[in-house]
Amino acid sequence: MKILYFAWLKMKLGMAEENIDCSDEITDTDSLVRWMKTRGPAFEEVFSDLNVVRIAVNQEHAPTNTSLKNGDEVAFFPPVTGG
Amino acid sequence: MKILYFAWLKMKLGMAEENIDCSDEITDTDSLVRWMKTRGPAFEEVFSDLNVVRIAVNQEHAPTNTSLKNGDEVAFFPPVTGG
Amino acid sequence: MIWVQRDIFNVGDEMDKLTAGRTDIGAVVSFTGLVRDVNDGAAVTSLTLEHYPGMTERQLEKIEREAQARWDLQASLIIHRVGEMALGEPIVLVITASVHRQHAFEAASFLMDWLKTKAPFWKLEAGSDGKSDWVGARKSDIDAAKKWN
Amino acid sequence: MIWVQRDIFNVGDEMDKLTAGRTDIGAVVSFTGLVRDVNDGAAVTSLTLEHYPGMTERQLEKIEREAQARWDLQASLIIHRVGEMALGEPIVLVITASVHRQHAFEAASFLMDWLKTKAPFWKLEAGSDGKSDWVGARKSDIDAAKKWN
Repeated sequence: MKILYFAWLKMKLGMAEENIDCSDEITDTDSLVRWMKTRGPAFEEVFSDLNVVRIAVNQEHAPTNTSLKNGDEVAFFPPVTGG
Repeated sequence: MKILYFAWLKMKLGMAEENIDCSDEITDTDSLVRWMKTRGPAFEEVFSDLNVVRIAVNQEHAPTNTSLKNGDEVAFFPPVTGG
Repeated sequence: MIWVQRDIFNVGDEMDKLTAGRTDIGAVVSFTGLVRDVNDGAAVTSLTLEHYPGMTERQLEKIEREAQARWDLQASLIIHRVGEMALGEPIVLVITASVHRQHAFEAASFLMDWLKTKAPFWKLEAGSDGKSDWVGARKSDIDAAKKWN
Repeated sequence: MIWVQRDIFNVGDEMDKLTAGRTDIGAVVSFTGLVRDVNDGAAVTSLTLEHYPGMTERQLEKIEREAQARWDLQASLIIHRVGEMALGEPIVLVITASVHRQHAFEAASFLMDWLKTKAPFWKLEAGSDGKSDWVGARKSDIDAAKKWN
Protein backbone atom coordinates (compact mmCIF):
# COMPACT_ATOMS: atom_id res chain seq x y z
CA MET A 1 0.00 0.00 0.00
CA LYS A 2 1.47 3.34 -1.09
CA ILE A 3 1.08 6.20 1.39
CA LEU A 4 1.45 9.83 0.23
CA TYR A 5 1.73 13.00 2.32
CA PHE A 6 1.14 16.56 1.09
CA ALA A 7 1.62 20.17 2.21
CA TRP A 8 2.34 20.61 5.94
CA LEU A 9 1.90 16.90 6.67
CA LYS A 10 4.75 16.14 4.28
CA MET A 11 6.91 18.85 5.88
CA LYS A 12 6.23 17.77 9.46
CA LEU A 13 6.83 14.11 8.70
CA GLY A 14 9.86 14.87 6.48
CA MET A 15 8.56 12.37 3.95
CA ALA A 16 6.43 12.52 0.78
CA GLU A 17 5.83 8.83 0.26
CA GLU A 18 6.29 5.42 1.85
CA ASN A 19 5.10 1.85 1.43
CA ILE A 20 3.41 -0.17 4.15
CA ASP A 21 1.59 -3.47 4.18
CA CYS A 22 -1.98 -4.09 5.18
CA SER A 23 -2.23 -6.34 8.22
CA ASP A 24 -4.72 -7.59 10.78
CA GLU A 25 -4.17 -4.24 12.47
CA ILE A 26 -4.63 -2.11 9.31
CA THR A 27 -7.80 -2.95 7.37
CA ASP A 28 -9.39 0.45 6.77
CA THR A 29 -8.60 4.17 6.97
CA ASP A 30 -9.66 4.38 10.62
CA SER A 31 -7.28 1.62 11.70
CA LEU A 32 -4.53 3.06 9.47
CA VAL A 33 -4.84 6.42 11.27
CA ARG A 34 -4.80 4.67 14.68
CA TRP A 35 -1.61 2.86 13.69
CA MET A 36 -0.05 6.09 12.34
CA LYS A 37 -0.47 7.77 15.75
CA THR A 38 1.70 5.06 17.37
CA ARG A 39 4.71 5.82 15.15
CA GLY A 40 6.31 8.56 17.25
CA PRO A 41 5.90 12.24 18.19
CA ALA A 42 5.79 13.67 14.61
CA PHE A 43 3.05 11.24 13.57
CA GLU A 44 1.21 11.76 16.83
CA GLU A 45 1.20 15.52 16.23
CA VAL A 46 0.19 15.32 12.56
CA PHE A 47 -2.73 13.01 13.30
CA SER A 48 -3.78 14.69 16.57
CA ASP A 49 -6.52 16.82 14.99
CA LEU A 50 -8.36 14.87 12.33
CA ASN A 51 -10.45 17.95 11.46
CA VAL A 52 -7.47 19.26 9.51
CA VAL A 53 -6.42 15.99 7.87
CA ARG A 54 -8.17 14.69 4.74
CA ILE A 55 -7.79 11.21 3.29
CA ALA A 56 -7.97 10.03 -0.30
CA VAL A 57 -7.99 6.37 -1.35
CA ASN A 58 -7.01 5.66 -4.95
CA GLN A 59 -7.23 9.38 -5.74
CA GLU A 60 -10.81 9.77 -4.52
CA HIS A 61 -11.84 11.65 -1.38
CA ALA A 62 -12.52 8.90 1.17
CA PRO A 63 -15.21 8.81 3.83
CA THR A 64 -14.07 7.60 7.27
CA ASN A 65 -13.85 3.86 7.64
CA THR A 66 -13.00 3.18 3.98
CA SER A 67 -11.65 -0.36 3.73
CA LEU A 68 -8.10 -0.85 2.44
CA LYS A 69 -6.23 -3.58 0.62
CA ASN A 70 -2.66 -4.01 -0.56
CA GLY A 71 -2.06 -2.09 -3.78
CA ASP A 72 -4.23 0.84 -2.71
CA GLU A 73 -2.86 4.38 -2.85
CA VAL A 74 -3.69 6.31 0.32
CA ALA A 75 -3.00 10.04 0.66
CA PHE A 76 -3.11 12.28 3.71
CA PHE A 77 -3.36 16.05 3.22
CA PRO A 78 -4.87 19.24 4.68
CA PRO A 79 -8.18 20.68 3.44
CA VAL A 80 -7.53 21.87 -0.11
CA THR A 81 -6.85 25.55 -0.83
CA GLY A 82 -6.44 25.86 -4.59
CA GLY A 83 -8.19 28.18 -7.01
CA MET B 1 -38.81 69.82 -28.27
CA LYS B 2 -36.64 67.30 -30.13
CA ILE B 3 -38.31 63.98 -30.97
CA LEU B 4 -36.17 60.92 -31.82
CA TYR B 5 -37.26 57.57 -33.26
CA PHE B 6 -35.25 54.34 -33.21
CA ALA B 7 -35.29 50.84 -34.71
CA TRP B 8 -38.57 49.80 -36.37
CA LEU B 9 -40.33 53.03 -35.30
CA LYS B 10 -37.78 55.01 -37.28
CA MET B 11 -38.18 52.70 -40.29
CA LYS B 12 -41.99 52.74 -40.25
CA LEU B 13 -42.14 56.53 -39.84
CA GLY B 14 -39.32 57.07 -42.36
CA MET B 15 -37.80 59.63 -39.99
CA ALA B 16 -35.12 59.61 -37.27
CA GLU B 17 -35.71 63.01 -35.78
CA GLU B 18 -38.05 66.04 -35.83
CA ASN B 19 -38.80 69.15 -33.83
CA ILE B 20 -42.20 70.01 -32.43
CA ASP B 21 -43.41 72.63 -29.96
CA CYS B 22 -45.13 72.04 -26.68
CA SER B 23 -48.67 73.41 -26.67
CA ASP B 24 -51.83 73.37 -24.60
CA GLU B 25 -52.45 70.02 -26.23
CA ILE B 26 -48.98 68.55 -25.54
CA THR B 27 -47.90 68.91 -21.92
CA ASP B 28 -46.71 65.42 -21.02
CA THR B 29 -45.77 62.08 -22.62
CA ASP B 30 -49.38 60.82 -22.50
CA SER B 31 -50.73 63.83 -24.40
CA LEU B 32 -47.77 63.69 -26.81
CA VAL B 33 -48.63 60.08 -27.68
CA ARG B 34 -52.33 61.00 -28.13
CA TRP B 35 -51.32 63.77 -30.53
CA MET B 36 -48.93 61.43 -32.39
CA LYS B 37 -51.77 59.00 -33.15
CA THR B 38 -53.64 61.77 -34.99
CA ARG B 39 -50.84 62.35 -37.52
CA GLY B 40 -51.84 59.74 -40.09
CA PRO B 41 -51.81 55.99 -40.71
CA ALA B 42 -48.06 55.40 -40.12
CA PHE B 43 -48.18 57.15 -36.74
CA GLU B 44 -51.44 55.46 -35.86
CA GLU B 45 -49.89 52.06 -36.55
CA VAL B 46 -46.63 52.77 -34.69
CA PHE B 47 -48.43 53.99 -31.58
CA SER B 48 -51.28 51.44 -31.72
CA ASP B 49 -49.68 49.04 -29.23
CA LEU B 50 -47.97 50.95 -26.44
CA ASN B 51 -46.69 47.68 -24.93
CA VAL B 52 -43.99 47.68 -27.59
CA VAL B 53 -43.11 51.39 -27.48
CA ARG B 54 -40.79 52.80 -24.84
CA ILE B 55 -40.30 56.48 -24.10
CA ALA B 56 -37.22 58.32 -22.83
CA VAL B 57 -37.21 61.98 -21.77
CA ASN B 58 -33.83 63.67 -21.71
CA GLN B 59 -32.12 60.29 -22.15
CA GLU B 60 -33.78 58.70 -19.10
CA HIS B 61 -36.44 55.98 -19.27
CA ALA B 62 -39.69 57.85 -18.59
CA PRO B 63 -42.70 56.64 -16.63
CA THR B 64 -46.08 57.32 -18.25
CA ASN B 65 -47.39 60.82 -17.73
CA THR B 66 -43.94 62.46 -17.55
CA SER B 67 -44.42 66.23 -17.99
CA LEU B 68 -42.71 67.92 -20.93
CA LYS B 69 -41.40 71.40 -21.71
CA ASN B 70 -39.80 72.99 -24.74
CA GLY B 71 -36.13 72.05 -24.96
CA ASP B 72 -36.75 68.48 -23.80
CA GLU B 73 -35.42 65.56 -25.84
CA VAL B 74 -38.07 62.84 -26.22
CA ALA B 75 -37.28 59.45 -27.76
CA PHE B 76 -39.60 56.65 -28.85
CA PHE B 77 -38.19 53.15 -29.33
CA PRO B 78 -38.97 49.44 -28.93
CA PRO B 79 -38.00 47.45 -25.83
CA VAL B 80 -34.19 47.28 -25.87
CA THR B 81 -32.40 44.16 -27.16
CA GLY B 82 -28.67 44.80 -26.71
CA GLY B 83 -26.07 42.68 -25.00
CA MET C 1 -15.01 52.39 -17.70
CA ILE C 2 -17.47 52.20 -20.57
CA TRP C 3 -16.90 52.15 -24.33
CA VAL C 4 -19.42 52.21 -27.16
CA GLN C 5 -17.58 51.49 -30.39
CA ARG C 6 -17.80 50.06 -33.89
CA ASP C 7 -14.40 48.34 -33.67
CA ILE C 8 -13.98 44.75 -32.65
CA PHE C 9 -12.22 44.19 -29.29
CA ASN C 10 -9.96 41.51 -27.81
CA VAL C 11 -11.01 40.15 -24.42
CA GLY C 12 -7.47 39.28 -23.33
CA ASP C 13 -6.12 42.74 -24.21
CA GLU C 14 -8.93 44.45 -22.29
CA MET C 15 -8.39 42.22 -19.26
CA ASP C 16 -4.63 42.85 -19.36
CA LYS C 17 -5.19 46.63 -19.50
CA LEU C 18 -7.64 46.50 -16.60
CA THR C 19 -5.37 44.49 -14.30
CA ALA C 20 -1.90 45.66 -15.49
CA GLY C 21 0.49 46.46 -12.64
CA ARG C 22 -2.11 45.65 -9.99
CA THR C 23 -1.45 43.11 -7.25
CA ASP C 24 -4.57 43.83 -5.18
CA ILE C 25 -7.04 42.03 -7.45
CA GLY C 26 -7.90 38.43 -6.59
CA ALA C 27 -10.73 37.62 -8.98
CA VAL C 28 -11.59 38.70 -12.52
CA VAL C 29 -14.81 37.67 -14.23
CA SER C 30 -15.55 38.39 -17.88
CA PHE C 31 -18.68 37.96 -19.94
CA THR C 32 -18.52 38.05 -23.72
CA GLY C 33 -21.60 37.99 -25.93
CA LEU C 34 -21.06 36.67 -29.46
CA VAL C 35 -23.08 36.79 -32.70
CA ARG C 36 -24.77 33.38 -33.11
CA ASP C 37 -25.77 31.75 -36.37
CA VAL C 38 -29.22 30.86 -35.04
CA ASN C 39 -31.67 32.91 -32.98
CA ASP C 40 -35.09 31.60 -31.96
CA GLY C 41 -34.68 28.83 -34.50
CA ALA C 42 -34.02 31.06 -37.53
CA ALA C 43 -30.71 31.16 -39.42
CA VAL C 44 -28.82 34.44 -38.99
CA THR C 45 -26.16 35.69 -41.41
CA SER C 46 -25.21 39.01 -39.78
CA LEU C 47 -26.25 41.37 -37.03
CA THR C 48 -26.55 45.16 -36.92
CA LEU C 49 -26.70 47.00 -33.62
CA GLU C 50 -28.46 50.36 -33.54
CA HIS C 51 -28.26 52.55 -30.46
CA TYR C 52 -29.21 55.95 -29.06
CA PRO C 53 -25.97 57.94 -28.89
CA GLY C 54 -25.81 59.93 -25.68
CA MET C 55 -28.45 57.95 -23.82
CA THR C 56 -26.44 54.76 -24.35
CA GLU C 57 -23.36 56.12 -22.60
CA ARG C 58 -25.49 57.72 -19.88
CA GLN C 59 -27.33 54.49 -19.11
CA LEU C 60 -24.20 52.32 -19.20
CA GLU C 61 -22.50 54.69 -16.77
CA LYS C 62 -25.50 54.51 -14.42
CA ILE C 63 -25.50 50.72 -14.59
CA GLU C 64 -21.77 50.57 -13.86
CA ARG C 65 -22.13 52.99 -10.91
CA GLU C 66 -24.94 50.85 -9.53
CA ALA C 67 -22.74 47.73 -9.69
CA GLN C 68 -19.92 49.58 -7.93
CA ALA C 69 -22.36 50.64 -5.19
CA ARG C 70 -23.67 47.11 -4.66
CA TRP C 71 -20.40 45.12 -4.74
CA ASP C 72 -16.75 45.64 -3.79
CA LEU C 73 -15.24 46.12 -7.22
CA GLN C 74 -11.67 47.20 -7.81
CA ALA C 75 -12.21 47.69 -11.53
CA SER C 76 -14.96 47.25 -14.08
CA LEU C 77 -15.38 47.63 -17.81
CA ILE C 78 -18.30 47.57 -20.24
CA ILE C 79 -17.67 47.57 -23.99
CA HIS C 80 -20.62 47.41 -26.38
CA ARG C 81 -20.24 47.44 -30.13
CA VAL C 82 -22.60 49.11 -32.59
CA GLY C 83 -22.99 48.79 -36.36
CA GLU C 84 -22.75 45.62 -38.42
CA MET C 85 -21.01 42.50 -37.17
CA ALA C 86 -20.32 39.05 -38.60
CA LEU C 87 -21.15 35.63 -37.11
CA GLY C 88 -18.86 34.67 -34.25
CA GLU C 89 -17.78 38.24 -33.57
CA PRO C 90 -18.06 39.68 -30.07
CA ILE C 91 -20.91 42.14 -29.39
CA VAL C 92 -20.47 43.00 -25.74
CA LEU C 93 -17.85 42.60 -23.03
CA VAL C 94 -18.24 43.03 -19.29
CA ILE C 95 -15.28 42.63 -16.92
CA THR C 96 -15.41 42.88 -13.14
CA ALA C 97 -12.45 42.67 -10.75
CA SER C 98 -12.66 42.15 -7.00
CA VAL C 99 -10.90 40.63 -4.01
CA HIS C 100 -13.75 38.13 -3.68
CA ARG C 101 -14.89 35.90 -6.52
CA GLN C 102 -18.53 36.04 -5.43
CA HIS C 103 -18.57 39.83 -5.85
CA ALA C 104 -17.00 39.63 -9.29
CA PHE C 105 -19.42 36.91 -10.45
CA GLU C 106 -22.55 38.63 -9.14
CA ALA C 107 -21.57 42.07 -10.42
CA ALA C 108 -20.84 40.74 -13.92
CA SER C 109 -24.15 38.89 -14.01
CA PHE C 110 -25.98 42.00 -12.76
CA LEU C 111 -24.28 44.26 -15.34
CA MET C 112 -25.42 41.99 -18.16
CA ASP C 113 -28.98 41.65 -16.83
CA TRP C 114 -29.42 45.41 -16.45
CA LEU C 115 -27.66 46.22 -19.71
CA LYS C 116 -30.00 43.81 -21.54
CA THR C 117 -33.11 45.62 -20.26
CA LYS C 118 -31.99 49.24 -19.76
CA ALA C 119 -29.32 50.22 -22.30
CA PRO C 120 -30.80 51.55 -25.56
CA PHE C 121 -29.48 49.08 -28.13
CA TRP C 122 -31.55 47.32 -30.77
CA LYS C 123 -30.56 44.26 -32.76
CA LEU C 124 -31.43 43.90 -36.43
CA GLU C 125 -30.78 40.37 -37.70
CA ALA C 126 -30.19 39.59 -41.37
CA GLY C 127 -31.47 36.10 -42.19
CA SER C 128 -30.46 33.58 -44.86
CA ASP C 129 -33.74 34.41 -46.64
CA GLY C 130 -32.41 37.92 -47.35
CA LYS C 131 -34.84 39.56 -44.93
CA SER C 132 -33.92 41.60 -41.87
CA ASP C 133 -35.86 41.48 -38.62
CA TRP C 134 -35.71 43.49 -35.43
CA VAL C 135 -35.09 41.15 -32.52
CA GLY C 136 -37.85 41.13 -29.93
CA ALA C 137 -37.31 41.57 -26.20
CA ARG C 138 -37.18 38.31 -24.25
CA LYS C 139 -39.26 37.58 -21.19
CA SER C 140 -36.29 35.65 -19.74
CA ASP C 141 -34.19 38.85 -19.86
CA ILE C 142 -36.91 40.87 -18.14
CA ASP C 143 -37.24 38.19 -15.45
CA ALA C 144 -33.46 38.03 -15.00
CA ALA C 145 -33.28 41.80 -14.47
CA LYS C 146 -36.07 41.70 -11.87
CA LYS C 147 -34.09 39.56 -9.47
CA TRP C 148 -31.78 42.54 -8.77
CA ASN C 149 -34.62 44.88 -7.72
CA MET D 1 -10.64 20.43 -21.30
CA ILE D 2 -8.38 20.58 -18.24
CA TRP D 3 -4.75 21.59 -17.92
CA VAL D 4 -2.47 21.46 -14.88
CA GLN D 5 0.70 23.33 -15.73
CA ARG D 6 3.60 25.39 -14.39
CA ASP D 7 3.54 27.86 -17.29
CA ILE D 8 1.66 31.13 -17.16
CA PHE D 9 -1.37 31.40 -19.48
CA ASN D 10 -3.09 34.19 -21.38
CA VAL D 11 -6.85 34.44 -20.90
CA GLY D 12 -7.51 35.99 -24.32
CA ASP D 13 -5.52 33.29 -26.13
CA GLU D 14 -7.36 30.52 -24.29
CA MET D 15 -10.74 32.10 -25.02
CA ASP D 16 -9.83 32.53 -28.70
CA LYS D 17 -8.78 28.88 -28.95
CA LEU D 18 -11.99 27.70 -27.28
CA THR D 19 -14.32 29.70 -29.55
CA ALA D 20 -12.27 29.80 -32.79
CA GLY D 21 -14.35 29.07 -35.90
CA ARG D 22 -17.53 28.55 -33.88
CA THR D 23 -20.70 30.52 -34.57
CA ASP D 24 -23.00 28.55 -32.28
CA ILE D 25 -21.76 30.08 -29.00
CA GLY D 26 -23.69 33.04 -27.61
CA ALA D 27 -22.13 33.57 -24.19
CA VAL D 28 -18.63 33.08 -22.80
CA VAL D 29 -17.83 33.56 -19.10
CA SER D 30 -14.30 33.48 -17.73
CA PHE D 31 -13.00 33.48 -14.18
CA THR D 32 -9.36 34.25 -13.48
CA GLY D 33 -7.82 33.97 -10.01
CA LEU D 34 -4.72 36.14 -9.42
CA VAL D 35 -1.97 36.17 -6.78
CA ARG D 36 -2.80 39.00 -4.35
CA ASP D 37 -0.30 40.99 -2.29
CA VAL D 38 -2.38 40.61 0.87
CA ASN D 39 -4.20 37.59 2.28
CA ASP D 40 -6.11 37.66 5.58
CA GLY D 41 -4.36 40.95 6.40
CA ALA D 42 -0.78 39.68 5.97
CA ALA D 43 1.60 40.87 3.24
CA VAL D 44 2.39 38.22 0.65
CA THR D 45 5.48 38.27 -1.58
CA SER D 46 4.97 35.06 -3.57
CA LEU D 47 2.83 31.97 -3.74
CA THR D 48 3.66 28.31 -4.31
CA LEU D 49 1.02 25.81 -5.34
CA GLU D 50 1.55 22.18 -4.42
CA HIS D 51 -0.75 19.50 -5.80
CA TYR D 52 -1.34 15.75 -5.96
CA PRO D 53 -0.41 14.70 -9.51
CA GLY D 54 -2.90 12.19 -10.82
CA MET D 55 -5.63 12.95 -8.31
CA THR D 56 -5.67 16.59 -9.42
CA GLU D 57 -6.42 15.76 -13.04
CA ARG D 58 -8.90 13.09 -12.00
CA GLN D 59 -10.84 15.47 -9.74
CA LEU D 60 -10.80 18.36 -12.22
CA GLU D 61 -12.17 16.05 -14.93
CA LYS D 62 -14.94 14.93 -12.57
CA ILE D 63 -15.82 18.53 -11.73
CA GLU D 64 -15.92 19.50 -15.40
CA ARG D 65 -18.12 16.49 -16.27
CA GLU D 66 -20.48 17.45 -13.45
CA ALA D 67 -20.80 21.01 -14.84
CA GLN D 68 -21.49 19.64 -18.32
CA ALA D 69 -24.21 17.39 -16.89
CA ARG D 70 -25.88 20.25 -14.99
CA TRP D 71 -25.78 23.01 -17.62
CA ASP D 72 -25.94 23.29 -21.42
CA LEU D 73 -22.29 23.99 -22.17
CA GLN D 74 -20.84 24.05 -25.65
CA ALA D 75 -17.29 24.26 -24.38
CA SER D 76 -15.44 24.49 -21.07
CA LEU D 77 -11.87 24.83 -19.89
CA ILE D 78 -10.09 24.62 -16.55
CA ILE D 79 -6.42 25.62 -16.28
CA HIS D 80 -4.71 25.49 -12.88
CA ARG D 81 -1.07 26.39 -12.39
CA VAL D 82 1.30 24.72 -9.92
CA GLY D 83 4.72 25.74 -8.63
CA GLU D 84 5.88 29.23 -7.66
CA MET D 85 4.14 32.34 -8.95
CA ALA D 86 4.71 36.08 -8.51
CA LEU D 87 2.24 38.74 -7.34
CA GLY D 88 -0.35 39.65 -9.97
CA GLU D 89 0.16 36.43 -11.93
CA PRO D 90 -2.83 34.23 -12.78
CA ILE D 91 -3.31 31.01 -10.77
CA VAL D 92 -6.46 29.54 -12.23
CA LEU D 93 -8.70 30.04 -15.25
CA VAL D 94 -12.18 28.71 -15.85
CA ILE D 95 -14.03 29.36 -19.11
CA THR D 96 -17.58 28.26 -19.93
CA ALA D 97 -19.40 28.75 -23.23
CA SER D 98 -23.11 28.38 -23.80
CA VAL D 99 -26.06 29.60 -25.83
CA HIS D 100 -27.53 31.11 -22.66
CA ARG D 101 -25.62 33.52 -20.46
CA GLN D 102 -27.24 32.18 -17.28
CA HIS D 103 -25.84 28.70 -17.96
CA ALA D 104 -22.37 30.06 -18.61
CA PHE D 105 -22.41 32.22 -15.44
CA GLU D 106 -23.72 29.48 -13.17
CA ALA D 107 -21.43 26.79 -14.53
CA ALA D 108 -18.33 29.01 -14.13
CA SER D 109 -19.31 29.86 -10.56
CA PHE D 110 -19.97 26.18 -9.80
CA LEU D 111 -16.64 25.07 -11.31
CA MET D 112 -14.76 27.51 -9.07
CA ASP D 113 -16.72 26.58 -5.93
CA TRP D 114 -16.16 22.86 -6.43
CA LEU D 115 -12.55 23.28 -7.52
CA LYS D 116 -11.86 25.30 -4.35
CA THR D 117 -13.13 22.51 -2.09
CA LYS D 118 -12.44 19.29 -4.04
CA ALA D 119 -9.31 19.64 -6.18
CA PRO D 120 -6.11 18.69 -4.31
CA PHE D 121 -4.11 21.93 -4.43
CA TRP D 122 -2.44 23.61 -1.47
CA LYS D 123 -1.19 27.18 -1.28
CA LEU D 124 2.05 28.08 0.47
CA GLU D 125 2.42 31.83 0.93
CA ALA D 126 5.78 33.53 1.37
CA GLY D 127 5.40 36.65 3.52
CA SER D 128 7.44 39.84 3.75
CA ASP D 129 8.80 38.59 7.10
CA GLY D 130 10.63 35.81 5.23
CA LYS D 131 8.35 33.11 6.62
CA SER D 132 6.17 30.75 4.60
CA ASP D 133 2.73 29.65 5.71
CA TRP D 134 0.25 27.10 4.39
CA VAL D 135 -3.02 28.83 3.63
CA GLY D 136 -5.96 27.57 5.66
CA ALA D 137 -9.28 26.51 4.17
CA ARG D 138 -11.99 29.18 4.30
CA LYS D 139 -15.44 28.63 5.71
CA SER D 140 -16.81 30.91 2.97
CA ASP D 141 -15.49 28.50 0.33
CA ILE D 142 -17.03 25.50 2.07
CA ASP D 143 -20.37 27.35 2.33
CA ALA D 144 -20.19 28.40 -1.33
CA ALA D 145 -19.66 24.79 -2.43
CA LYS D 146 -22.61 23.56 -0.35
CA LYS D 147 -25.14 25.59 -2.33
CA TRP D 148 -24.60 23.26 -5.34
CA ASN D 149 -25.45 20.06 -3.41
